[in-house]
Amino acid sequence: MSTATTDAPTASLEEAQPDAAPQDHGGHGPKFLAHHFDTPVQQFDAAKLGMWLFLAQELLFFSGLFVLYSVYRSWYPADFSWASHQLNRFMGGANTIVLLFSSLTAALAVRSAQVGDRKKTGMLLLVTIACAFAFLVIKYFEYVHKFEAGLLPGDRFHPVAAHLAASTRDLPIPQHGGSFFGIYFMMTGVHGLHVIIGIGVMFWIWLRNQRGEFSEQFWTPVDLVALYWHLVDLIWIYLFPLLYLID
Amino acid sequence: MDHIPDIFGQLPKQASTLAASVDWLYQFIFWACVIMFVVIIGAMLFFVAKYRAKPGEKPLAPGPKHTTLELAWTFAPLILLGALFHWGFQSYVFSAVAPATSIEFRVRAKKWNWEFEYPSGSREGGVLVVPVHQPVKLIMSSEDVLHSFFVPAFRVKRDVVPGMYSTVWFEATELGEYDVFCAEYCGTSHSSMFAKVRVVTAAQYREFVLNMDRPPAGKTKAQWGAELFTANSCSACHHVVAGEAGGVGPNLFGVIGSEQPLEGGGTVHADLAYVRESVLRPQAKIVRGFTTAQMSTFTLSDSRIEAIYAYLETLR
Amino acid sequence: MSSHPQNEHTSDDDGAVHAHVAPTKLYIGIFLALVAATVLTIGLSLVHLGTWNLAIAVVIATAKAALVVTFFMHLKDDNRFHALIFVGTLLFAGIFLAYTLNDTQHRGQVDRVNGSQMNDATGERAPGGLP
Amino acid sequence: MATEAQNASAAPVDAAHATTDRNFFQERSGIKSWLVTLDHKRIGLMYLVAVVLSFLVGGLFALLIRIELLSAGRTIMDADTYNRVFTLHGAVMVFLFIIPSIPAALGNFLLPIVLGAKDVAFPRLNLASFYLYVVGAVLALASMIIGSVDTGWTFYTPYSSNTDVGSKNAVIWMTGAVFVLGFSSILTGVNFITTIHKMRAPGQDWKRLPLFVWATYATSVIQVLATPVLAITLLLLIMERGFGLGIFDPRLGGDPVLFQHFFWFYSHPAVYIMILPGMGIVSEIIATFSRREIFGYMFVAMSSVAIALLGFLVWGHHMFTSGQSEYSTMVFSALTFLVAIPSGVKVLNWVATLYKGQITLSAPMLYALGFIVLFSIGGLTGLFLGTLSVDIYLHDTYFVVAHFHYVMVGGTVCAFFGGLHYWWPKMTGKLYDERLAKVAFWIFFIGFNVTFLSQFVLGSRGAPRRSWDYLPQFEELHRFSSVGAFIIGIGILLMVIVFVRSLVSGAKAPPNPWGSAALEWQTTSPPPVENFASTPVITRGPYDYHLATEGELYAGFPEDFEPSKKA
Repeated sequence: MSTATTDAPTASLEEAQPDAAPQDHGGHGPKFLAHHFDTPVQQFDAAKLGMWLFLAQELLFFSGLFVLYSVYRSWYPADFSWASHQLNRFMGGANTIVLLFSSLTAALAVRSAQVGDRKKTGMLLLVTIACAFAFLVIKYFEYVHKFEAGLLPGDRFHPVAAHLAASTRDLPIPQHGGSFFGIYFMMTGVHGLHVIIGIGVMFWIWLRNQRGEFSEQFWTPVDLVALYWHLVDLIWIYLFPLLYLID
Repeated sequence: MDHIPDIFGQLPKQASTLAASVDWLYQFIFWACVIMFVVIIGAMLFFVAKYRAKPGEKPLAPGPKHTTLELAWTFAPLILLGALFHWGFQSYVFSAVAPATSIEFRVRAKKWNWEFEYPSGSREGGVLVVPVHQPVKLIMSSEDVLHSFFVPAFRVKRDVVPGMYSTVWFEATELGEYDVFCAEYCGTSHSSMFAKVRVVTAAQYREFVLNMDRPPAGKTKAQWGAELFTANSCSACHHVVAGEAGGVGPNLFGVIGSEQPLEGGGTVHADLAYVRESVLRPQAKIVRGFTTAQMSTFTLSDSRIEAIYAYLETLR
Repeated sequence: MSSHPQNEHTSDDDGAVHAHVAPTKLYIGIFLALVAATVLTIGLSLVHLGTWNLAIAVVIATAKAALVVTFFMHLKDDNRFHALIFVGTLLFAGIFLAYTLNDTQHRGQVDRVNGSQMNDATGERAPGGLP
Repeated sequence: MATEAQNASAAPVDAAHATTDRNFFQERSGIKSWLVTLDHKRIGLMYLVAVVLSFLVGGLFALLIRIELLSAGRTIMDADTYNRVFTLHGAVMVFLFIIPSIPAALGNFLLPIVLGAKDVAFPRLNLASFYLYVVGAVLALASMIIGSVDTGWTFYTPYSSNTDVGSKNAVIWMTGAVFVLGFSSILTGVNFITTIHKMRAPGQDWKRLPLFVWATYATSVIQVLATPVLAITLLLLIMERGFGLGIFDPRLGGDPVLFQHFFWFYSHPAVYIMILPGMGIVSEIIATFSRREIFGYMFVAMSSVAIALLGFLVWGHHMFTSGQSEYSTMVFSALTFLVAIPSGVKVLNWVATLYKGQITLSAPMLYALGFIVLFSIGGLTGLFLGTLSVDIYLHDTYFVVAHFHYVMVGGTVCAFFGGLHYWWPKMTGKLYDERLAKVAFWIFFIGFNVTFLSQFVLGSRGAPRRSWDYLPQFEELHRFSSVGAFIIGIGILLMVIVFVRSLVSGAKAPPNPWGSAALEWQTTSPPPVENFASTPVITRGPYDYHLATEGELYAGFPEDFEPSKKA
């Protein structure tokens, strides 16, 4: 059984890591302890610190998009208000609830891993993955509507009057709508990409859980993947009101 | 301000009201840095020479903590840096706000040349003629990428950003001709995107602007029109010899006074108004069959368009 | 085996990991609070309050985020340094936002022409930009 | 710093002076032992080779630029080719060499050793970071081959979003390469911060950390917090160029000045990623070759952290003439002066360390003193560029080119060479020829000053930068500067020869050839796989020469021997 070296940033853009060559453990400690760590708590603390640093990096990655949003909203508030009415608040709200629920199940999965209940952890991880797929499906329908309505970024922005929201039918087509939808597609697109990566990593952790690698002494990977998933939910918590609810 | 010596001839000729304050500050920082450099590096070299390692020497116990010295050289430089910021900001504000009495020129930058439009509306490429001792404000724009209007002799520089206006002002104090560079990288011929600012007396300036819109001495309007026809490279696309086909644009021989068929039906009577429109907004009416190449917009003053019209009338 | 390293550790001396396991009811309570906050946000967005709308939306979102971070991400009973990392990151993102807005909000306040897209005198739109 | 055996205060344990016979080279052999290694020392050496190759490629582009500028008009290439060569010189040097050089190459090798740890916190992540670097380098190479980029290493829009000189999507390949390289830098940062926090040996508390570790810590904080903004900026640039987003390209309603904000929010902290590790190395070298502790240790350590934090507040001084509002110009100019103070504190503390020291002028010490001289010039000329009205005049001229070459080449590269000489015996287990190394230093030093002092005057006379052609009045200085560039080339070539000869026929290096009190010299050269026979217990600081025992400072040579005589 390969040692489950806790490599913190289990997610996002770097390529898959080559699995650690099985280190011999002649009396070095429990099997999940990597050779270069002295105690399990040192390994756990290192993993958590590494993950928080990775989350810090993700936050700043998204901060660029939020700054972009703030600058363009401060320049063209009317265009943003017009464009925000084109977005479907119901679908956005539903997505928010779906993600919040998946955050709950992820947190409960960590709790059950901590108490060593392997079956419950597996089931909760599967529910979280299901919620993630639900989120992507809702997102797909939203994107289809945008393409039909011609609400596309930059110079592809040619709104089709029939598909526009009733409340804005009589308003003129904004000149900077292209910029809003550029920002909209970048924000929701990059966030959606992180959801997809989240699904991949959670499935990997689910496999390791089914293989029985985790126990009451060693549940760090479940905790780390839950941290990542909570961050993805955190980003959406800000995305939803800022994009969908401009009155 | 007293004059601080300038060794190595670091700074070019001062030719604007701003130049003196910038140069004084430059020299002040230069000599302050020379002093600091000599003190620090001198001390370093002295210590290196004096405290060379002698074999068999025991390392000394560390000296006492010098917190006061440390705090001193952490906060002392703040005084010098504060002064530099203050003076720099003062002369920056002077250069940022154009005086109300300044003449406004329009400057259009495009990939690799500068075009200046005088208050009278007529344009001149490559040379900006300005009166001396008179504040001049340039309202600048770029058609394609970032450029930067930089006149070393006036110590002014301002990026010209496509999609928005930017301004810079100066008041020339010395007659003469000064180089204008493009300081923001803008592609292939960025390094040869030069222009000139010619500072002349107020009388010469008035006289220059007046005859900008008159045919040069001894030339009729039609002859001046012919010159403008080639100077603005109209001849590159429009042939003027009877019956010669294959031009990018329509052959202009015998066009004046005729009815021209338009793309998408209808015709137009080729008179002065039509020529003016096809120069200023070429896409407004396109002659049938000439849809492939797009004529770029030319912005010429009325007197110049009339001169070209006079020249076209001669083509019969 | 060498003696026990003395950098920051939360557990006692046997080197094993002792996590604080919160009751399920707490997590479900937090979830319900989050859902309530979402409904509140949507509700308030329908009421027209002018500039206050943005402020309220951000405040509620921050409250929701705080709940997720402290309870779901265990920042409450975790190593203090992780909380410092999280807050420090928000500070740096705030610096980026504040200084960029300091530029974009104040363009043309010294000289109206700087940064403007329309030349009021001639009505000419700045070339190179939108048609 | 003492291994268990040598610790006077600890119970005398009879383990010989770290005599494990098998060093990390001999532990495993064959190509596979390098390509999938998890040993931080091998990853560090692989980085070192890749980084030095990138430096030579970047240096080649620099020489091409200087040949072209020997005379006005066309010398060997036309304007488009020149624009691509100066862009590649900038991009290769910044992203492929100077950012990863000290942290990833020397840092990877040394950090675990100076902390007394067996390895970095996440060895697999370390290898992933190296392979991301390789992928980035390959993408950059691909961009060069299919027609390369002529936008400058800053990729300013709208030029970068619609140039098709070279090839249609060379910009996308190059920005993709930098995007991937950014992640390699982030992962190294995450790895180092966790290692410094969690993997220190017993007794190694924060006040006993070597200053190289403090500098690497501050660098890693910047890498983790600044590089993601570069990643999102380049992703937006690629998407705008590919699909037209309307955020940076004015023709679609975007704003180019906003791109400059996004780009410089990363790129100014990036210049501190470049200089801070260099400062860390200089602290180590100055302490060792003055045989006394660094003057004001806590101030020097805290100034590294101060530089890292203040570095995030000042990016606007790259944009004084760009059309940003006068308010932000004022704020950025004021804060830029604050950043100058920690650098000044460091230089003054280094000079104070030399006072009453026992100084030996070996090759690393020459590079460290050269760093102090050149970095002082670079730092002081920063005052010109921080002062608003003077910067309005000097911005985008050769003055700026000279300033950042003094800080980057005179600073980081000089310190990198110093570090390379200083830890060469520890990394390779071989000595190098001191005399030839000193000659190489002086050639480099003289050539550098000839090249870039002339560019200060070029800039102050108003010569714009990035220009393929120039007016006749600038020709003499350009020619003078080009000659200097070749002298630098010769100096570096000589240094490469010194290292190659050392690898081929260098004498075996003892564990502590410089007689230093730092921890990395208390293990064998090159160290065993787990760095120490057994995890050391630290009882004193890295520079406490007065507390170090005779055994620890024993230089491993016969009494009357001088390293410089030993080839």
